Amino acid sequence: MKRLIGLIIILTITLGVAYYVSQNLTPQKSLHPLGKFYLKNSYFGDYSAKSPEAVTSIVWDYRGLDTLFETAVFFIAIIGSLTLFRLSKEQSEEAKQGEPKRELPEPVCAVTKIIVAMILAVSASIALHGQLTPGGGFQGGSALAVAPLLIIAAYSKYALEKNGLDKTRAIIIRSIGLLGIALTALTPLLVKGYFMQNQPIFPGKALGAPLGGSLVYYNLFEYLAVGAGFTAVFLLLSIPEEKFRKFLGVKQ
Amino acid sequence: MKGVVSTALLTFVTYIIFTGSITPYDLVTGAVVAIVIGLLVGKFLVENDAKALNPLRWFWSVVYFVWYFLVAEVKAHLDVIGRIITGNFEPGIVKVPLKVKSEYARTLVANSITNTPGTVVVDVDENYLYVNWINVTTENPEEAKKEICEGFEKFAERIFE
Amino acid sequence: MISLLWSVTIVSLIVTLIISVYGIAAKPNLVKKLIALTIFGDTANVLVVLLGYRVIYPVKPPILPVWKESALQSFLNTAVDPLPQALVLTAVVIGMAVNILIAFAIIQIYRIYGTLDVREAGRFLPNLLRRGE
Amino acid sequence: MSILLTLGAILILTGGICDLFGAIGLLKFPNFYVRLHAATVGTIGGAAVPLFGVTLLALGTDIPNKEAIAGASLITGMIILLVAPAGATALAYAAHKARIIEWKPKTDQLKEARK
Repeated sequence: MKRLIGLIIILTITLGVAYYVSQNLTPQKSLHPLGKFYLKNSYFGDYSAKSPEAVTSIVWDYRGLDTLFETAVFFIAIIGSLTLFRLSKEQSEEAKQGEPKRELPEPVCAVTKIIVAMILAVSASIALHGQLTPGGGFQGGSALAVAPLLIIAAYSKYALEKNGLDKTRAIIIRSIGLLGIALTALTPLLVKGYFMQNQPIFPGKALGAPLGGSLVYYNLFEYLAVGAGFTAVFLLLSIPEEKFRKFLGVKQ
Repeated sequence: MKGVVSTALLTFVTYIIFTGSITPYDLVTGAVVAIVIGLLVGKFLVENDAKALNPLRWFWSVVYFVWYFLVAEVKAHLDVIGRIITGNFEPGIVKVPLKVKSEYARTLVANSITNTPGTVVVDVDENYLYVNWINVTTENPEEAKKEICEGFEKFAERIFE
Repeated sequence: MISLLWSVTIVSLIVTLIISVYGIAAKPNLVKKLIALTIFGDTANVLVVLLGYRVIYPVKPPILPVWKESALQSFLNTAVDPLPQALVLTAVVIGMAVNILIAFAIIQIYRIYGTLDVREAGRFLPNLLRRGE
Repeated sequence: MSILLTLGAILILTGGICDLFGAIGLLKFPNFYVRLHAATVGTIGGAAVPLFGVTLLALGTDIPNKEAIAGASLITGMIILLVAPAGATALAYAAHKARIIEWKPKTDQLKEARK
């Protein structure tokens, strides 16, 4: 009852303030001029990214430097997490010791196998159509990271490591993705463009669909980088707690 | 190289349906993605390519899908909704013998049982499914099988065995 | 009526912001602080997306439906502002990166010191640091 | 055209009704194992069927990019159809293995087999 009183007070204050505010508040009906510029120019016009999706064209073209530094922040955060959980060489070898086993019943494991293939396809579709539909590199990469998570849940992390996807490889794939982003950003300098320039250096249209110039490459590399980064984090988090306590020398 | 073609086909179909358009761009990227995924995970998914690509099996799975949704699901839903209203149930876990041997066939039977409300598979071992049943009418495994998964196993045999 | 609903949306978002700031400041448990922080970040993002919304009917996403010059005018009349969405996309990624880092730090604090309560940690942490451990 | 629209709308309505009964069942049933059945009504009848309904409904209208909406909801429905039983089985298996749920079943042949 005591908690309900607080809730009721908050609700009445909220509704009262909202009613008071609503008397001289007009909901916004028009576009801001800057938004209008982006909507007009993302596909047509002189300053064009040749992408029908205005949000992706802003993220990777008009405000590309913001996004480049955002990716850098994400990269540094993951490196920081890995540093917090760092292990010596012998310890990381010991963390890999263990047998992949099927703890869950048979149907769960069989379904996991099929779902992993389907999720990989769906995530690739999200990432590669970032310039046409909602979605893009980050969203696709997040969907990609679900696949290793499912395998960890159904078969344990040792199954992933036995088949060649361990933490080091994940970091390598992640670095390849970041390197790809950097190379795509630097390519225009070779043909006397400026840094992160999009049109007319990259082809705007190919195979019957608008590519958005460099957007499709950025999306592809961001997809790899984000997916592999999340995979590294999940692999670290799935080290058994007893092993980690032993490495740290903590007794509890 | 086993399993690559059929996994790539599954991936390609998923990709194209999810994308919802068939411009050349979609077809090319879909094919590349499908081949990469097929090479990566194909060997874990499919044991026998000829079996997986047999059109007769695909025909039976479509028939099964339609039958399952129009008959089995509707019956089970009405039954459980009736039990929710009346509050008349007697839960228990019964043993159901299983004839089919291959992994996917057993998975299909188990998933079909779980997907119909009123029955949930709790565990699977070599010869038996252990089914949590909302209204236990019989404790004899053979009779329980007749009531729970009469139709499923026949189709599973035709599709996967 | 529509302006009442609009102002209820905005005011309730601001109230959520205030409550989550209270949660960050007042809850002693580190995990609860993290949860309050994520609520704070998400609410701020929704507020920013709301800045670009248009209260008209029909309202459409900022994606050009047909790739023809003739479709541009109706697109401009119905589409929402894409700029806040793009900025929020950046903010979401950065917020998530920060959350990952904080979550890892919390896990490590729990493993080493065996507590998540900042009051308890505050009692023995200075001593530990003074001894140079 | 309008046949698809009507059929889709009917499927979505069915989903709403199934969700309602599933929620009532979750409140009314006494323990975890019985509630699991009510949850199945919510996932299959209340999530997969309306998604198939959205597929038909999107194909029946003339909005731009209708194939993308239809395809995405169809694939999501299929994934739910595959994942929901796996999740239910995993939950039931874990609950039975941990033996934390008190219930009085009519018969528990798994417990006898695991002895």
